[in-house]
Amino acid sequence: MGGSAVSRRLALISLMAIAMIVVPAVTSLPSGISGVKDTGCNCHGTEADPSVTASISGLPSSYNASETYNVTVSFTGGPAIDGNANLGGFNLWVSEGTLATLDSSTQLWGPNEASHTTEGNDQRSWTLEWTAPVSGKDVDFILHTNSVNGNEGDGGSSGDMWAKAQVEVTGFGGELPEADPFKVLATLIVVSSVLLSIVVLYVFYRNNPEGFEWERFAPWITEWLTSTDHKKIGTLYFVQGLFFLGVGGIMALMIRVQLATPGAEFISQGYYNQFFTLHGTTMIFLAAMPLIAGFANWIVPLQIGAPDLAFPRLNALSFWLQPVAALLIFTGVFSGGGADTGWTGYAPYVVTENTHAGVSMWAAGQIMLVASSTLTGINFLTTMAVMRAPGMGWFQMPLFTWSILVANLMLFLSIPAFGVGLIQVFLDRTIGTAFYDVAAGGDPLLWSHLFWYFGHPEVYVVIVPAFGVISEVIATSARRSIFGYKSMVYAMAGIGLVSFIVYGHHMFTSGMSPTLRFVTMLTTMLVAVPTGIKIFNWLKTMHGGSLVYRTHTLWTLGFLVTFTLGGISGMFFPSMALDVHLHETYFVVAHFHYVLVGGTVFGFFAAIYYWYPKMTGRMLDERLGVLHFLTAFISYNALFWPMHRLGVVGMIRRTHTYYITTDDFQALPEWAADWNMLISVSAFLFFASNLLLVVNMIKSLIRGEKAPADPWGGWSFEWMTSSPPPTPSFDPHNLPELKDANEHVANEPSRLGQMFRRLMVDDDASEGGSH
Amino acid sequence: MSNTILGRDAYWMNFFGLMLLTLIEVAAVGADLSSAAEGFSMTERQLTLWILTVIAIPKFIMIAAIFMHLWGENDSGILTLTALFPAFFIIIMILFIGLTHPDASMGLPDWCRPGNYGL
Amino acid sequence: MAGVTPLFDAIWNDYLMWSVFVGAISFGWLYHHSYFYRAKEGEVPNIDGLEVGVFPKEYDNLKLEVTWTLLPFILIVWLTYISWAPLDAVWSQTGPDGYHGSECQEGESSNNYFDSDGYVRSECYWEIDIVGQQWFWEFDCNGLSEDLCSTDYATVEGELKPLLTLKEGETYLAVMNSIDVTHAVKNPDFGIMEDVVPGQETYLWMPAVEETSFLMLCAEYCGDNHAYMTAQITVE
Amino acid sequence: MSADYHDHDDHHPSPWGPHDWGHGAPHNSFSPLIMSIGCGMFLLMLGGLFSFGEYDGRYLPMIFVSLAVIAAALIVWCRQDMSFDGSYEPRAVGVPFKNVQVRKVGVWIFLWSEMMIFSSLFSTYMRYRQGIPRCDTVFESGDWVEGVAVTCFEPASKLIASSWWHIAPGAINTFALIISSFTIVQALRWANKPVGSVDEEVRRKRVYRYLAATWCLAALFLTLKMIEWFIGFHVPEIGFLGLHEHDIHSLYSEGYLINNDHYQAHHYVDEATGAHMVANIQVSASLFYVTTGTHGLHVFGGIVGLTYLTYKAWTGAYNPQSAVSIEYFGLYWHFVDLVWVLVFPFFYLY
Repeated sequence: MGGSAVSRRLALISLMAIAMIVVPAVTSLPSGISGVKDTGCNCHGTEADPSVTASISGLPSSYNASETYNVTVSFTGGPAIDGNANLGGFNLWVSEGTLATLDSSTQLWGPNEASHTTEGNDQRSWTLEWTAPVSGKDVDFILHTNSVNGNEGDGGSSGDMWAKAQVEVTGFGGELPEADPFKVLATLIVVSSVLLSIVVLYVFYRNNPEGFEWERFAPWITEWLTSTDHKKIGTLYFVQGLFFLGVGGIMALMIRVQLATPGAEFISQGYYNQFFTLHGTTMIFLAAMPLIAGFANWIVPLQIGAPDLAFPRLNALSFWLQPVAALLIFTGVFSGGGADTGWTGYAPYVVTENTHAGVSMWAAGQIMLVASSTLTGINFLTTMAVMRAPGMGWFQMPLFTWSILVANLMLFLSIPAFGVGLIQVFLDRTIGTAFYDVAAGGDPLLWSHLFWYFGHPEVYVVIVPAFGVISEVIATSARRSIFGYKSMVYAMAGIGLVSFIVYGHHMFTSGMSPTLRFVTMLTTMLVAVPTGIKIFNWLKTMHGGSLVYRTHTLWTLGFLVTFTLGGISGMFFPSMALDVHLHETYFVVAHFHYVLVGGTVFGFFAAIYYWYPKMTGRMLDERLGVLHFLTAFISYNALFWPMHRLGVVGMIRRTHTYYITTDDFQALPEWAADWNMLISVSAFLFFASNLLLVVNMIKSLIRGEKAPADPWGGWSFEWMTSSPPPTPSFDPHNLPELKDANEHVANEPSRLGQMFRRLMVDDDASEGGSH
Repeated sequence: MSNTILGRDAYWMNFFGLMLLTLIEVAAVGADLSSAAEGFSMTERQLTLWILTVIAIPKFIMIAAIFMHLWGENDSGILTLTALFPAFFIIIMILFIGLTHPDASMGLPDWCRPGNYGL
Repeated sequence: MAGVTPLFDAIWNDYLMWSVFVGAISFGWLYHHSYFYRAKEGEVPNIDGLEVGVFPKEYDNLKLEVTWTLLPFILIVWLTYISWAPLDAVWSQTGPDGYHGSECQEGESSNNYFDSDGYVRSECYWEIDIVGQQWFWEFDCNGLSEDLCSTDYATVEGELKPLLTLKEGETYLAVMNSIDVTHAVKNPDFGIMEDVVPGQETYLWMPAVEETSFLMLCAEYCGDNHAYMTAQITVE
Repeated sequence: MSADYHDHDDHHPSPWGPHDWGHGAPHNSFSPLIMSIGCGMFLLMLGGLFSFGEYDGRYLPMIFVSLAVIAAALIVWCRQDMSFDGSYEPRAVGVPFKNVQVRKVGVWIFLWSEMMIFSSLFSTYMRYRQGIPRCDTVFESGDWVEGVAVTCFEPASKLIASSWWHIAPGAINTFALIISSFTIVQALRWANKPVGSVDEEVRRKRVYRYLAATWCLAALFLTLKMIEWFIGFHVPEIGFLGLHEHDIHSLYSEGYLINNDHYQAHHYVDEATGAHMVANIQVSASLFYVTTGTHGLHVFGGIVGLTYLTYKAWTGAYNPQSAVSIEYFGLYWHFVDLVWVLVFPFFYLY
C-alpha cells in the first residue's frame, strides 16, 4: 500500500530527472521530441500557446483487445505556414498498448512513445499504428505538437509555439488492476462471512421455525463455535471436507478444460500452475483428511463405547486450526499469486523468489495443518489405547477403529518430518535462512526426503481408513463376520510399517543415493503382500454370505474394482526399467487417482451412505444413491482409465499443455487429443454426478425417513445408541460391555499378550502409577 | 518415592551424577587430548566426538529413568515400552535421511547389481 | 502395446501378463460372489448371527490366509527378479564392466547392438552436457565432431527451441546439471528420464539406436514456463 | 441438535470461564477458536514482516496483536483448568495401559512427535555435516582464493568452544537445565507427600518455590542464550585469577549469521600471506540457529506452562490428589532437558 505509493512517487521523480537530462536533446528540434509527457513541451517556448490546436483522430471511443488502429496526429494554427523549411513536430505517449510506425516520417522512442523524424518535420499531420493492449485498462494518449516557423535563429526554436492534447480511450474493463493482497483477503473474508452467516441463519431457522430470537440464537451458535463434543466436531470436519472436495473438484475441472485440447489458452499457465498445486494440497489436506477425521470423530468413540475422546478440548483445537489454515493456503489465490509448486513443493524452486507470493502462506497454512494432525494423533491414539469399553481387547476392536488407529500412528510419527521441512521452507522464505539455498551448500534432495518420509505414509493414511470402512460395510452387507479378522489387522499394521521404508520410490529418478533407490525398490514390492491379503479377505467374506444390495454395498464393490486396478498399476513403479519411463507421466496420475479417488473417495462415499442415518437420524434416498453410484462409477472410469495409456505414450504431468506429433517431431500421437477431450468430458460428468450426493443429503435432512438405531444390522457399539446418538454418547458411569461370540479366546492372552501383562500395572497396585 | 540409589535418595544421586558427567564433557572439550588421540590412532576431534557420544548415552538414560520415572514405578515397564516405540522410525529416518548422500545412478554399488552375482 | 524401447516393452509385457492374471482372478472372484451370493428378494438373513454389542463369531481359515500371503509373495519375488535384471543396463556403470564400455576415443564408434535380453550394449560412449535453466535447455557437444553431435535451433509450435542432433548407432552419456532449480530431462522415445538437480551432477544414458526426432520435455515442475521448456532431439 | 443441547444447558458453564470438572459432559471452550485465529494471524504477519530476509516493519504491530490473541486464548484455557482439583483423573482400562492415568499416556504419545521433530532436525544436521566440507579442512587444504566465497560448513562450536569464556553461557545453561529438572521433581515430591505427613502451608510454599525456581532457571537459560547469540559480555580484569580484561563477542557480532555469505574469521587468515578465506556459512548458521532455536522455543513453552503451574501452586492447589499434573509437565520438561543433552555436545562442543 504505502510501499507502492512511495515507489510510484520515486518513479515520477526519476522520470522528471530523466526528462531534465534529455532537455538539451529535445531542443535540437528537427530530429524529433522525446520525454515531454510529464514536463510539458518546453522545447519551443515555455508556455503552451492557445493559437495552436493539437488533435488525435482515428481512435475508437473504446477499443477491442489486440486490435490495431491507425492514429493520426495533427495540429493547426501557429506560425507554421506553407513554404517554411520545417512545419512542426510532435510527441505522442500512450499509457498502454504498443505504437508502430507506418512510414519514415515518424519514429519510436519506445513501444509507447513516438515522434517525428527529420524527414517528417515538414508535415502538419502524421499517421501511426497503435495496437491495443489485452488488459482492458483505460488508455491515455498524450500528444504534444509544435508549430514552427522554420527559422534557424536561437537554435531554431524562437517564435515556435506548441500545444498539448489528451485523449482517453476506454477499455473493456477486462483484467482487474493488480490488487493489494491484504485488501483482497479482507474482502474475501467479509464476503464469505456474509455467505456463511446466511447459511448458518438458515440452518438455525430450520431448526427453530417458531422464530428468530437472539436469546435462542446466541447459545446455539456459541455451541457450534465452542463445542468439544466429538459428534459436533465430527460434523464440522465433515462439512469442511465436503466443501473443499467441491473446491478441489472445481480446480480439477479448470485443469481439464485447459487440457481438453492441445495448445489451449483457457487459463493462463500462471493459473494452471496454481490450480494443480492447490488441487493436490486441497484434496489431500483439506478434503480427504477432514473427511476421515470427521468419520473418525463421529464413529471411533461410538465404536469403542467411549463417552467422548480422551482430550475433547484438544480435539476442538485440531478442528479449528483447519479452516484458518485453509484460509492461509488460499491467501495467495485471492491476491492472484497462489502457490505454484506442486503439492510436493520441491526445493529449491519452492524457496526461490520467482515463485508466486502465495507460497509462503501455503507453507504456513500447512504448518498449521501439521499441528492439527499432531493433536488429532495424540487424541485418537490415547483414546483408542485407554478408553475401550470393558470386554473390548485389541482384537475385538471393530476394523474401522483399527484402521483409524493404524492411520493415526502413521500420520503421527511421520508428520513431524514434514513439519520440520515446512518450517525450513517457511524460514527460508521469510527470515532468509539457507536450508535449501544451493549456492550456500543446501541440498534440494533433503526436502524431498523429509517430504516423502511423511508423504508416503500420508497416502496410506488416506487409504487405510477406507479399508476400515470397506471391511465394516462388506461384512455387514454380506451378513457375515469379516473373514480373517486377525490377518486383516496384521495386514493393516504391515502396511503401516512398510509405508515408512518405501518412500524412496518417489525419488527413483531424482539423484538420490542409488543404494537407497535399490533398497526401496525391494521394499516397495512388499506393499503388494498385505494389500493382497486384504483384497482376498474381502472377497472371501462374501463367500457363503447373502449380499444385501444397498448403495453402500455398491460403493464397496466399486471400491474393490477400482482399488484392485489401482493396486495392480502400482506394481509397475518399483520396476526400474518401467519407472524411468513412467515417472511423472499420466500413468502415475492414473495410478494415484485410482487409489485415492477409487479407494479413499469411494470408501468414504460408502461410509456416508452407511453412517449418515446414524449421524443425522434420517435415511438417505436409495434410488438417488444408486443413480449416484452408476453415473459416478462409469464417468470415473472414463475419466481416469484413459490416462494410463496417455502416460505410456509419454504425456507428462503438471504441464499447461501437451504436444501432438507434427511433421517435424514426434510427441503424443494424434489420438491423444481425442482421449484428453474424453477425459475432460468425463470429468464434468463425474463432478455433476457427485452433486447427486449433495442433493441426497440435503433432501434427507429435510424430509428423510426416520432412521432406526441399527438400520443395516451391524454388530459394533455405534448401532446400540439411538440415531442420532445422545451427548455424552455413552453414560460414563454405565459403559456398555462387549460380549464375545467366541468364548475361548477372551481370557487366554497369547505369548505377546503375556509379556505385555507382565509389564502392565497390576489391578491391586494401590493408587497404581501415582507417587 | 522409596527409590534409592546406593542407599541414598534417587533424585539427588541422579542429579549429582548428571552434574559430574556434564563436567567431564566440558573438560573433554577444553582439555588437550591430542596425545591420547594418537594412542587410539584418531584425530583429536574424533576422540572428542567419541567421548561426547559415550557420555551422552548414560546422561540420556539417567534422565529418562529417574526423572521421567521409567524406572522403579508401577507403570515404568509399560511406559518404557511406550517411550521406545518410535525407535524404529527414528532409526529409519536417520539411516535414510541423515546418512545417505546424493549420487548419480551409475554409482549403484556392486552388491545391488545382478551382474555381480553372474545373473 | 507400448513400443517404447525393447527393454521397456519386454518388462511391460511380462507385467501386463501378470496383471491380467491377477485381475482375472480377483474380478472373476468378485463378480461371481457378488452375483452368486446376493440376497434373495425380501430376504434379510443373518448368517453369522451378528448381534449388536457382541463381537461376531470368528470366521477364518489359516490355510487360506497363508496361501494368499505366500502366493502373492512368490509372485512379487518373481517380479522383483525380472525388474532387478535390467538394473545393470538402466543404471549402467562406466568402464569395461558396464553395458556401454568406456568413453570413446576419436575415430571409435559405439556400435550399438541389442543383446539377447533386449538390452542395448555398446563398445564405448560419447559424453555430452545438458544444462537446465528456467526455462530452456542447453546442449553442449563437448567438442565432438559434427556428425556425432551437433546443436542448433528448431521451431517448435512457433517458438525457437534448442535442437540436438545425434548419430544413429552411437551411445551418449548426458552429464546434467541445473543452474537454478530442479528440472528433469524426459526423453519419451528413449524411454528414460532423470532429474537435473542444481548443485549436483546427474547422468543419463542415451543410446541412439534408431532414426527418430522427438520432443524432449521437462518433467519436474520448475515454474511458470515449465510446460514450454522443450527441446528437440534428432537421431539421424 | 439444538433440542438435546437445551437439555444440557443448565450444566454448561460459560465457554470463557472455569470448567465444572465434576460432571462428564463436554466442556465448551472458546479457547481453540481464538488460538487458531491467533496462530493464523501470527504466521500471516510473519510472512509480511520478513520476505526473503527483507524486513518490513509495518507488520510489527500486528505481530504483537496476534501474540496477544494467542495469549488471550491461553488465558481462557488456563482459566478453565484452574478449577481442576484432581478429582476427575480418569485411568485407562484394558491392555496395555490399564490403571495408568489417561493424561500421562497422552503426554507420552505427545513426546513421540517431539522425538520425531528432533530426529528430523538431527537428520538434517547429519546430512549437511557430512555433505558439506568443513571450513577448516578447506582452509588447510589451501583450495581457496581470497575474495571468492567458499561454501563450507562452519560449526558454531568453532567459535563457542574456542575458549572457556565463550562456552560459559552454554555450559551454565546445561547445568541450569539439569538443576531445573531436579527442582521440578522436588516440587512433585513435595506435592506428593501424603496428607498429614506435612504441614499444608509448608507444602504450598515448597511446591511453589520449587516451581518458581524452575521458572527462574528456564528464564536464565533463555537470557544466557540471548547473550550468547546477540549480546556478548565483558570479562573484567581480575588480577589474582590471571584474567585480562576483554570482550566476549556474541555470535551475531562475530558474523555467524544465517545470511552471511562472506564470513571471515581470524582463524581463517593465512599467516604466511595474510590472505583471508571468505566463506559462505549460511547453511551451518541456519542449522545452528534453527535447531537450538527450536529447543529454545520448547524452553519458552515450558516457561508459559510453568507460569500457570507456579500460580496454581501459589494458590495451594497441589496436593497428592492433583500432584500428577506437575508430573505431566515434568515429563515434557525432562524431555526438553534430554534434547539439550544431545544438542549441547553436537552443536556447542563438536
